[in-house]
Amino acid sequence: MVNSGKLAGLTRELIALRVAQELREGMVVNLGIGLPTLVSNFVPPGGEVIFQGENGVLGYTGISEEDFDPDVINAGGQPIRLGPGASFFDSADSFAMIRGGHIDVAVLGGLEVSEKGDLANWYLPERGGGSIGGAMDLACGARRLIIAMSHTNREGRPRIRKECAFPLTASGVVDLIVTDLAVIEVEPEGLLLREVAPDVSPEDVQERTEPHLRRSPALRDMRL
Amino acid sequence: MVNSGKLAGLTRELIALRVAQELREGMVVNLGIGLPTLVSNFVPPGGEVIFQGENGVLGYTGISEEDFDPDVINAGGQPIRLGPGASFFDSADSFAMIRGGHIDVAVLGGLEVSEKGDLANWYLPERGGGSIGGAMDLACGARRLIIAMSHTNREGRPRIRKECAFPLTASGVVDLIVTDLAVIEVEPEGLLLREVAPDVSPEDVQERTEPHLRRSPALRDMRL
Amino acid sequence: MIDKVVATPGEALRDVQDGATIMFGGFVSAGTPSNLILALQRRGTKRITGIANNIGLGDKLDVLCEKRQLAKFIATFAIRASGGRQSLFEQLYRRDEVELELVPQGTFVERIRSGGAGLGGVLTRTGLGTMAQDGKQTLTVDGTEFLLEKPLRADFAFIKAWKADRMGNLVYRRTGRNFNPVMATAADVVIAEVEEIASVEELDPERIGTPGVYVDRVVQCEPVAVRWDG
Amino acid sequence: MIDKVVATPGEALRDVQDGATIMFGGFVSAGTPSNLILALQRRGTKRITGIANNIGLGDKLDVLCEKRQLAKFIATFAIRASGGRQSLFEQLYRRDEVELELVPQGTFVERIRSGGAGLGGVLTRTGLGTMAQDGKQTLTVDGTEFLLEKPLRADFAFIKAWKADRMGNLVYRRTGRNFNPVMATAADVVIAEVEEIASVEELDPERIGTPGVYVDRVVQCEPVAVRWDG
Repeated sequence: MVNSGKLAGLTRELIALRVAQELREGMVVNLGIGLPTLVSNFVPPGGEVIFQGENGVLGYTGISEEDFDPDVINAGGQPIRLGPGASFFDSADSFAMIRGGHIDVAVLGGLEVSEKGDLANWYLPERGGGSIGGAMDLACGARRLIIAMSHTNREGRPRIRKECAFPLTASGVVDLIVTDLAVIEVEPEGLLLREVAPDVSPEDVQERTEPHLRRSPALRDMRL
Repeated sequence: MVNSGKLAGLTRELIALRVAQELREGMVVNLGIGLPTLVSNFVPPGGEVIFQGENGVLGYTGISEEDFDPDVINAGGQPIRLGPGASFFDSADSFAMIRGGHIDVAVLGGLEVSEKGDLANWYLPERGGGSIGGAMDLACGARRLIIAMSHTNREGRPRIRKECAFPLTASGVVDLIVTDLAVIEVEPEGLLLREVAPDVSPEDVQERTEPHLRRSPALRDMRL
Repeated sequence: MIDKVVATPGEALRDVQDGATIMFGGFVSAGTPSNLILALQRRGTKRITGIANNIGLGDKLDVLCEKRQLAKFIATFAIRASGGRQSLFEQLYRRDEVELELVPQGTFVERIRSGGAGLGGVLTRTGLGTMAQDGKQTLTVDGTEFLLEKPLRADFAFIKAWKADRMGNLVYRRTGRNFNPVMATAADVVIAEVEEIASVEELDPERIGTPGVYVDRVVQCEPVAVRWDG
Repeated sequence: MIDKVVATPGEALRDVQDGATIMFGGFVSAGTPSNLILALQRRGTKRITGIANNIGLGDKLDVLCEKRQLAKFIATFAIRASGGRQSLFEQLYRRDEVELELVPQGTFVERIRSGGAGLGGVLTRTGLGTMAQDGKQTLTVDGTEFLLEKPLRADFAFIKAWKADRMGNLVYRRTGRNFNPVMATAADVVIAEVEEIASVEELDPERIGTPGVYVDRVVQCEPVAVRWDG
């Protein structure tokens, strides 16, 4: 499978914005390092989405570079702003929360996702696997797992594949994939194309995706 | 084995006093329900023995019937006084402390102790086993286990036996037995009689004990 | 705006059905959700499987035995070792009208933690070679033998805290913690009885013992006096 | 009178021998015992097995690679996924001069908790069907498959808190908790670096995150600034 030229898909910020639209008041949400951390900045103020950092915090509202307090960070080491009702706890309690099914949504970055919902996001063959962090725990433990990533890699190779070639983070765990080109639901019957980015056609998306995409009867453009 | 008449052994309070002599500054000590709870009242004020209640408290100094606060109790439900440096925690942390070997000394009551250090203290055949509480955890988890009990039961039958007849709490766990008649150490080679109560002879103790007691070269009267 | 506060214990228990499995926090007088227990008595829910540290030791749970609401109890203390006055629970138990599963207290709390933390169980030495081992799998790891203890979960957890806010954040007081924070993680619906509702700004983030994400409903009640009489 | 306060980090580390296994609390900038790490560097202790969440991400642990003090590291983050500037740890690792055991973070903390709580291990689904399963026993409980994860313990734990008293009671600040309270339970000797020594009366019993019974030595230090640069 070969790519068919560069498309003007969503920026990282717009991917984060689109993911933020999946979140509702009262949901407990963990954001992985990298692109996913941007999501907290796209939730409306006072929206009361409860962000969890696996380093031991609940109820932060966004990233803030002002007044760095080394003791008030998210799992990416970034300084965070606390919202009303925030709380702190240790790593044992934090991962009990994650692994016990108390996180409504986890948003993680991805290297590859298979049509069965397998996720590979921690091991790059050219660099080895030098960091797992909480990805395997979040992938297994969250009630709903959203992967936010670019649709293809730098060489234009599809990241959405029949089988993951890279070592897995967890199998059969991904619920939704949001990329610069599309929003795709992982269903027991396979992948369902729900939305395409502005100026991107369903055919463009399929060309850059290894497995077959069924088209949702309600297929539409993303509203951003 | 038959008893040989009633001996004027120690009162419950004096047994507790003798147990208290085993405790040193900085030791973390859990006292079981019943006779053992009396021990905290026989430690010198400011002695900084750290009493743990498995219901989630460290650093209480004794039992106090004044001003009952339903939220400041020991594991026997009794109101306690807090010392300097006290702390509170939940039951998961409390039993992690107990089972992880962080309790220096546990003092429990006993129904029977075998010469191998097996303990039976939760199941009375005539009443069944309706309460275990933390006894099995404390018996397995404490670094040193002291059993405080009457030397014989109401019918005069020895409680220190070759094998426990009652269902076990844990096997091979008892380190020291303090009774109304004697102080006996459980050693790999068997039981060692270390001290006898005032006006009680080593022969009196042996008559009321099923297994053979070796006599310590330093055997002496209890100093109370 | 998130608001988990409900007006009455009765309303908090609105969907507790016959046959429910319910965890009850508390250690005798400390941290026992007595108002929720009394509301459960009034509701008359039948065939309950109860999970609590103690029953029948002067605690309010014993009232559930007045009209035989309990089918089974999983507990660490259930019958006075020393005899004396019989609790209602003991009377039912002696007549084989209620089932009792007795669990060592450390195993009890660790099983509930496993249920709340998504673990398949834990390995412990507590109970090895005793009646607590009956029917359980043993496993030898690196030459040491352990019992495999499986997770415990429930449909509901009734817990008690000192203060709450509208988001369900809970602050406990002293030994009132006990089983409450762990049970709050291990049930489908978690209902908290508290002495005081505070504003979200009032509660110190450093003092929150159960984050609101675990709690479904909060109800403010006058605490009920309970005391061990065992 | 119990008094666990020592004057200097060097004195706190007096019996740390070559070949020691050492846990280090902290999550990058929060709760990292940087003064103890720098004292360990000065001490020159060799063949250390280190256990920490992260190394080589701008944190102070990387200094232990300057003179190859580390033989092995057990961690969850050790090498930047994105490339960029290489840490000293990564350079050693690429030359096969240090061993790395990578553990999923939830499994990492649960293994340490097991070590501290006297458990023989826990059953988890994290890592099933991945490289994290390699060499591990699987177990099927009630029809579900789990990995058996074994306890982790150490000779020493170096931890960081906000305040301490002479009895070793520790109060943490905000996300400075992370692995510190759990590691404090799982090592033979626990050494705490703190920003402030308070009197025993000053610390609120409700706010103590690690009871003093877990802590052997306390040393007051100016905090060292650390920041993630990954």
